[in-house]
Amino acid sequence: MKRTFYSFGALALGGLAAAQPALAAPAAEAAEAVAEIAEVAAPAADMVGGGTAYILNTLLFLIGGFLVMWMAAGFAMLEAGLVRAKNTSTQCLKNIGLYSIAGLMFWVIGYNIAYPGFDGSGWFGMAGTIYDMQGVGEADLDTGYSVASDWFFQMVFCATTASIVSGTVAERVKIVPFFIFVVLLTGFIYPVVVSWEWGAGSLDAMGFSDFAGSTLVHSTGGWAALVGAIIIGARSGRYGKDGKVNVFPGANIPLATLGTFILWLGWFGFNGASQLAMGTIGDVSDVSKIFVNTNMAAAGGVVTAIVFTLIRYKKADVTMALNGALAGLVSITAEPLAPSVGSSILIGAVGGLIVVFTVPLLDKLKIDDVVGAIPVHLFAGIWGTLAVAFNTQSEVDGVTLTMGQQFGVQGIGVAVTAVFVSAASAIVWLALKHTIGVRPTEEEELAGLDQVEIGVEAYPEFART
Amino acid sequence: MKRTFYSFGALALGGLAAAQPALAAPAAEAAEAVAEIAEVAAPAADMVGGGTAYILNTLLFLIGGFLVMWMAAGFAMLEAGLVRAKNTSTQCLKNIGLYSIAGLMFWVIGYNIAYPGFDGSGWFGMAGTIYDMQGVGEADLDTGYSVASDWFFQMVFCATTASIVSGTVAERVKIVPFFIFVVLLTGFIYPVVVSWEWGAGSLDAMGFSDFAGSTLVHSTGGWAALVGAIIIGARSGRYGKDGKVNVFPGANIPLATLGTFILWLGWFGFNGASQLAMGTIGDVSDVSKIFVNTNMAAAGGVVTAIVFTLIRYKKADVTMALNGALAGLVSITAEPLAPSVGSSILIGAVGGLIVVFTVPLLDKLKIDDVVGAIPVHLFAGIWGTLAVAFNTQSEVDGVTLTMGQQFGVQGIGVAVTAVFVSAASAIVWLALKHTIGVRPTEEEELAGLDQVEIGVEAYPEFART
Amino acid sequence: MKRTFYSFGALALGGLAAAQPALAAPAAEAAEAVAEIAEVAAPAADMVGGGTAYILNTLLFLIGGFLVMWMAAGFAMLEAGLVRAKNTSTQCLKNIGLYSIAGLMFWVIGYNIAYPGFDGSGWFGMAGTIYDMQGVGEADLDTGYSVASDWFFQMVFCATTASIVSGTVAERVKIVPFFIFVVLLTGFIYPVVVSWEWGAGSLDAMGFSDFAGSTLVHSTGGWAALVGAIIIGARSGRYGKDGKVNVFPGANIPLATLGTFILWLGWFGFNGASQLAMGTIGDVSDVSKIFVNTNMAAAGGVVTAIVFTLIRYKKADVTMALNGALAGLVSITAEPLAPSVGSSILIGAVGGLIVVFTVPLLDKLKIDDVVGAIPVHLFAGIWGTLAVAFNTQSEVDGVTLTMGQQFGVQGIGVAVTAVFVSAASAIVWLALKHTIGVRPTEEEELAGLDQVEIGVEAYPEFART
Amino acid sequence: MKFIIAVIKPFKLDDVREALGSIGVAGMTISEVKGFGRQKGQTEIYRGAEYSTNMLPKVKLEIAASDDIAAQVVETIQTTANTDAIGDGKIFVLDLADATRIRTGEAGETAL
Amino acid sequence: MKFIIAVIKPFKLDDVREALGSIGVAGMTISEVKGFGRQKGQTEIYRGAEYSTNMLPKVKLEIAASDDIAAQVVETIQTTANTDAIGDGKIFVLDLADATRIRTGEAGETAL
Amino acid sequence: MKFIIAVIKPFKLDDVREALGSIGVAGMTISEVKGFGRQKGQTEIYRGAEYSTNMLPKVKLEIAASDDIAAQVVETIQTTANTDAIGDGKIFVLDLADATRIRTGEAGETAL
Ligand SMILES: Nc1ncnc2c1ncn2[C@@H]1O[C@H](COP(=O)(O)OP(=O)(O)O)[C@@H](O)[C@H]1O
Ligand SMILES: Nc1ncnc2c1ncn2[C@@H]1O[C@H](COP(=O)(O)OP(=O)(O)O)[C@@H](O)[C@H]1O
Ligand SMILES: Nc1ncnc2c1ncn2[C@@H]1O[C@H](COP(=O)(O)OP(=O)(O)O)[C@@H](O)[C@H]1O
Repeated sequence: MKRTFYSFGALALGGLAAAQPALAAPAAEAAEAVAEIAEVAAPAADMVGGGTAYILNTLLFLIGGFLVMWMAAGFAMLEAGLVRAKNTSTQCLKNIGLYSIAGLMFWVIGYNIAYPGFDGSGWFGMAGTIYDMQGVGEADLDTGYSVASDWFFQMVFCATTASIVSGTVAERVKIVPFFIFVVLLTGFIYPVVVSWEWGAGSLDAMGFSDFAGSTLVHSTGGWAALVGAIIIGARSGRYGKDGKVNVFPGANIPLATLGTFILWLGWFGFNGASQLAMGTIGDVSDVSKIFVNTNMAAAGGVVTAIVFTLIRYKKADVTMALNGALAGLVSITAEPLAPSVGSSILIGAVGGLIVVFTVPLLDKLKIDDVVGAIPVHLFAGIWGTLAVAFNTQSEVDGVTLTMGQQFGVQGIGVAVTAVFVSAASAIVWLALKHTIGVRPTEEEELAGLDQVEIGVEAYPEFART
Repeated sequence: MKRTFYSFGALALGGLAAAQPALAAPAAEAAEAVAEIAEVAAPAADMVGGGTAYILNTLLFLIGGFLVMWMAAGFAMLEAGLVRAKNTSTQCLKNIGLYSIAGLMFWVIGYNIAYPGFDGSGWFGMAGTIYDMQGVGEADLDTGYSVASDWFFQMVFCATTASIVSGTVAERVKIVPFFIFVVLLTGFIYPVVVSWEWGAGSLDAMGFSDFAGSTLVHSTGGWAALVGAIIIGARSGRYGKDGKVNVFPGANIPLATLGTFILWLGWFGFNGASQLAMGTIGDVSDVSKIFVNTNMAAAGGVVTAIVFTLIRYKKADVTMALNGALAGLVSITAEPLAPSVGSSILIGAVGGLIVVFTVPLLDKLKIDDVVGAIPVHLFAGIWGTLAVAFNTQSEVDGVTLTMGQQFGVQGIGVAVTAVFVSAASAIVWLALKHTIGVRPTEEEELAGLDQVEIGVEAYPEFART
Repeated sequence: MKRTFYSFGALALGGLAAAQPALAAPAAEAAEAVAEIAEVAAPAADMVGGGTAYILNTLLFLIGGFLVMWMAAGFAMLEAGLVRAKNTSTQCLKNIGLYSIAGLMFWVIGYNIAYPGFDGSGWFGMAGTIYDMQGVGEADLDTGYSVASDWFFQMVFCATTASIVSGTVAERVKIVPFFIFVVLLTGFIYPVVVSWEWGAGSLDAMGFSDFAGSTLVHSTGGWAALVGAIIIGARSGRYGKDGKVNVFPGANIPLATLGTFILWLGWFGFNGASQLAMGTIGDVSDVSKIFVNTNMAAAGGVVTAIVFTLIRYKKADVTMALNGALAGLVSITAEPLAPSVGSSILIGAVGGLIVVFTVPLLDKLKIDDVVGAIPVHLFAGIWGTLAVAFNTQSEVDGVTLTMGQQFGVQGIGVAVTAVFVSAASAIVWLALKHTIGVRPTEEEELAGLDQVEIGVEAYPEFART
Repeated sequence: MKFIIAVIKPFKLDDVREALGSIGVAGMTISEVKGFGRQKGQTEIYRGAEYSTNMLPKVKLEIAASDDIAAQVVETIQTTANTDAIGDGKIFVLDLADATRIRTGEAGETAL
Repeated sequence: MKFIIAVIKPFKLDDVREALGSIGVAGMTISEVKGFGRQKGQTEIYRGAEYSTNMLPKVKLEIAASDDIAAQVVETIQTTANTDAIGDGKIFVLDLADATRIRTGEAGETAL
Repeated sequence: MKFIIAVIKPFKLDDVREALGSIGVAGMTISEVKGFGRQKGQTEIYRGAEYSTNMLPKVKLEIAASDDIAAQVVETIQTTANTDAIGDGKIFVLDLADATRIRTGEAGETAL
């Protein structure tokens, strides 16, 4: 789906049609077209005027935007709960810092790289640097929604990508190199990937489909995290001789739970408002369906993770259940509208399974992912992106792809994202490593970053190290 | 009030009237009818078209829905804060698990039991099993709102009921039997109760009134919790010889406070969106009034609880203030629209009083309610349900009940719910007790469920127990 | 900007114009007027009818209202995180109590003092005592929005003011005198200040401009806090001999971080809904711009605080970053619409700088501000109020002020608020001090207020005193 | 005088304190410790990785007692804290050279 | 050498540490403990049920000192930690057979 | 018998425990303490105010050992916990008059 500016030149059909944006899935599109025609035939009083539609579309972005902004708090709490107490203040600082940097960078350059004005294809472009928000009093009915609301909604997605990375590489990266990485990720790497699809670039042209960002947001964050984890290495003492995995339990499980609930809540904005419009009864109904599917995929992920860990380990590791919820959410993000409720549950459940299997796998490979962000955002993100093919097939040049072709295209999208994000991230991490350095000394790491970098203990009165 | 599908066959009066749902209180209804007529006479430009009303009604469900979903986090935090540290991870797992299960069960069967299509009376029915969400592109103006948004909103109520139980029986129930109970509560017990009233069943026919669920949601959860607490028994060591109550203080008061604030926030959705429509200026004004009344009842509950504990104990137990807020909220839930602000404060204040009196009372009866859910949800729920009669009288067969008759009907509603939910819950808890068993061994309970069932300590670095 | 009841006598221009409220900034007003005319010329189908506008305006108040209500939880968490463990339960109680009291007092008398029906000037007035909410079914299209929704939105602002005070004077004020102060602050002091500007009083007449309350809300709270801190004195042991500052680190940094994120989220309601209308495309676009500017000012505050503390102390004190976010938010609150994004970032960044400079300054003056509320709400509030002049000039008696004049007027507003709030607060604090007493004994303070006043430890299982 | 250090299971604390009170022990100092011994901890699973801490929560009591009642104190603890299960703990007795009550400055047995 | 164990009120810690520093005590080991003695805790009310813990937060100091200064250490603690109120705490003195500094392996008094 | 008290750097705990296990020490009691000594803490900045706690987190081991192995225990701890850096900690040895195993009532060396 494109997240481009669309102009309503033709208002001929009246307000109702005017407010109807391009739809994500051709299948759905066809179905709605029928509905629309029926609606147009309805009494004029039932039509939604262009002004009203503009307001409602904008409102969707605003509500969706603040919900996704709230996810920044969710990541902060999830990560603060899963690191050790001695690194908790650092993790809090990183999270509020990265959210701030993402906003600034997406304004300075990011948005104009993400939406470079591609004309149906392209891999890199820029529509300028600093994003020119519409001035006060320049609201233009033709844009269909407030430009600032759209920018706000896009910006919070950008921040999400950075949050993913901070969780994986927690407890061993100094704050300055971390923030530099965030600057480049949010100002350059993420926007480039977005431009391919939502910016009407080449992936979009091929028929690649990623409704709310399983690949564009989550996998991008995931690849950056994975490459970071490899280049930076594991936390000191995490992997013993002869393959022994030393467990560093998270310091505050209720906080991690809270973080997960926050993310779950925010995801209604993430997926729901990615419908990009609610100025028609069709759109608002789609948003509703997306709410349901999003919720049910998460539920599927939770239940699967609990049942599976109960069977395999005789205990229900709560952190796996939390990761299961998130994996369910990431899985459904690529296509939260088209699947039936049953399919959504299934898609989420597979996401949950992926997590419980791949978390220990990463440990086998000595890839140290503190919060499980790689399984959740990368692996489940890939799964969700591929699973789109089961439920939606794009139309390319007037021809609808077969399910097999769609799989192919989805695979291509996954692959180019993998290559580009991994390469770009590797360059940045390596450059940081060989210049200012990424890690604290071992002694500093043992003492905890809070002492060394922040000077403020997270729980000074009861932390025991 | 019925929460049924209503169809807008007659669109004759134009969009405005079309979007006006049946009203809760006949008294209010009459008043609004007058207003409506005035409005209809207003210039056509001021009417709200059917399409716009559909969108706004749906939006109310979506906003209300995500706010009530957020209450799941509120319960999780409240309970995580009030249990001992050694059971905190378990409580987190139970909460995320029960929310997931509630969603699945309400889809698998619950909704179709809750809304069986009763024709004005009935105690049990089913409109099928799995709920058939409307397909993409099948938005139908005649339904007045998106079917999926309504389902979503109903589903989160179902989850709330289960949350109530988990708090009372915390720290001594194993996760598998707990989850099995949740399956039956959310898939069967709760939906049956709902069908009597919102499903247009027999209670509704009698004139019983429960706007947002003091009885249907809160008392149902409360009875299930009470019966559970009795059958399962108190936490090991909680009641000493000669009536001594051993205090097990909650491990994390700020989390409990956060949970209460989350619930308070969520309640605006719980009560406000139970107006079920905001497609007219009358409806949105009612929603506003509900926001105010809801808030003020909670404030009344808090202040009463603080003043009362200060007077009686010379200390202001913060957990009582938190419970007071919740009791105020539960009390006003049966009728948050009709009362004046002053009455709302009073209704909430009585709720607060009930809590501070009945919390120690339960301890005298050796009924061990870890978080105070029985006083808050059951006792204040009954109070709120009865108090409806002061402010609203239903119309039955064209005749408006007297206040006394309304009391009677409200009492009947309370009674049948008590009997059915208690009996059904008792059967389930007893069956679990005598088959797979409900409680851990005493040794396991002493060690804490986190160690035994989850394998993850909540606060590994500073828990001391 | 006035937050008065406006009546839509003239509906001649149709719904669109009717729903267009008075605008904050004359500059913006002019620009929008142009846009409006263009819109009026657009096809009638694009106009927003009066009924729809009413609903949307009301909805803005409701959403804004619940977001600002949520800020009460934000303050509670921020403060609970920054006090020592032994005073945490007390801080939780104070926060839920003050929010409740604020609601009650604003209803009993506050609103009618804040909106006394001044006729263009006045320093004190009353439109009655208890606020008469509109009855059910009395929705009146002419008011342009639901009266109850407006009251709700105003009420949560009142509560915010009280929250500010509780943070500064934490850990050393008993709960009863604190609550008495809150009664007077929310029922009298705050409403009087509001009446001068939003109540169409004398400040408004002079052209003073305070969009969402940098002065009216934040400085008012700030002055009350400052005067309180001086009269009450520092926490026992906080300032040693020879100027030594004894550090009392906050007990729970992740909670403080969560609180900050909650406040940030709530601020979208605080500033965004202070547009007071979204029934036109102009208004909803303004709300969008406000969201962006609000977010970017906060981001500017965070980044500045981090960079600055890194440079000055070689560590990035996370509590300063949190304060930086809040200072950015307070700074932009006086005028979140007119500035460009770049200016907003700058305004927020200066706020961040103010905080990092003035927090240690207060310690030098032995003014003990536990959470940094004085730098954040008072100093940044003054800055934000003055900075309005750069971006907006009011029109007084048909003449637009020069930037210099606007500075003057803004300064007057700051000054009269300072004088009145300080004097009134001093009287109340002194009266309390010399009657029932404000502070616990030193021994009680050492033991912690939780033990003495609440009887419930916040973290009984791991608090170490 | 003797300085008695006892390591017991946490849930036995109240019983032991009461039993000691009844034989006239007026004071003691208590701390939470981790015990390492024959009793093994549960094998835990955290995110798919097994671990067993082997460090079990215990409570340590320190009691200064006059020579007269020292033996009785040891016996009382031993019988009260006993659950017949592994990990019940130990009692160590050291000689105490001197004791002082801070409030009064009293020294020797009267300080206890 | 002596091994001195002092239990004091938490808020006296800084004063005691400073006073000990000024008489030449270079090191000590500190832990947080709960004290049980004549001083009674407040009666608390939690959700309507009364309880009194009787376990009050105290701080325990462990100081190894040469025989020369041991008496002075005890006296300094006694006078500095004293508030004349019940619950001020105790000082216990044990004989210390040997001491070793881990860093250097030095033993005896030079290790302190 | 000896009662050995060792204060070490926290991250050395696992190594020391393993080393002691390999020389036959079956049990010990561990607590978290704060150490005050020659090693100085970092100067911290909290909200613009400098402070240095000087109280560093340490781990305290208490080990009752028979006279035979006591010296070996001390040596093992000393060599394993050593990092050649200031603040490595101390080992104190006291005489242990008696020991009792709560579970069985056994006394003396067999109780260890
Ligand atoms: N040699 C020792 N020195 C100090 N403490 C010990 C020693 N051996 C055991 N302990 C303490 O006693 C506790 C119980 O010992 P353990 O060997 O598990 O069981 P038991 O006392 O039944 O033999 C341990 O957890 C530890 O705290
Ligand atoms: N017999 C004892 N053995 C060990 N510690 C003791 C003993 N008696 C008292 N204490 C410690 O000393 C503290 C103060 O004792 P308490 O009897 O309350 O007051 P005081 O020291 O003024 O007589 C207690 O809280 C406890 O920690
Ligand atoms: N006299 C003492 N009595 C008790 N404990 C001590 C004493 N001196 C030092 N310690 C403990 O040993 C730790 C290390 O001592 P320190 O002087 O910092 O370094 P080092 O052992 O290398 O000389 C301290 O943190 C403290 O816990």
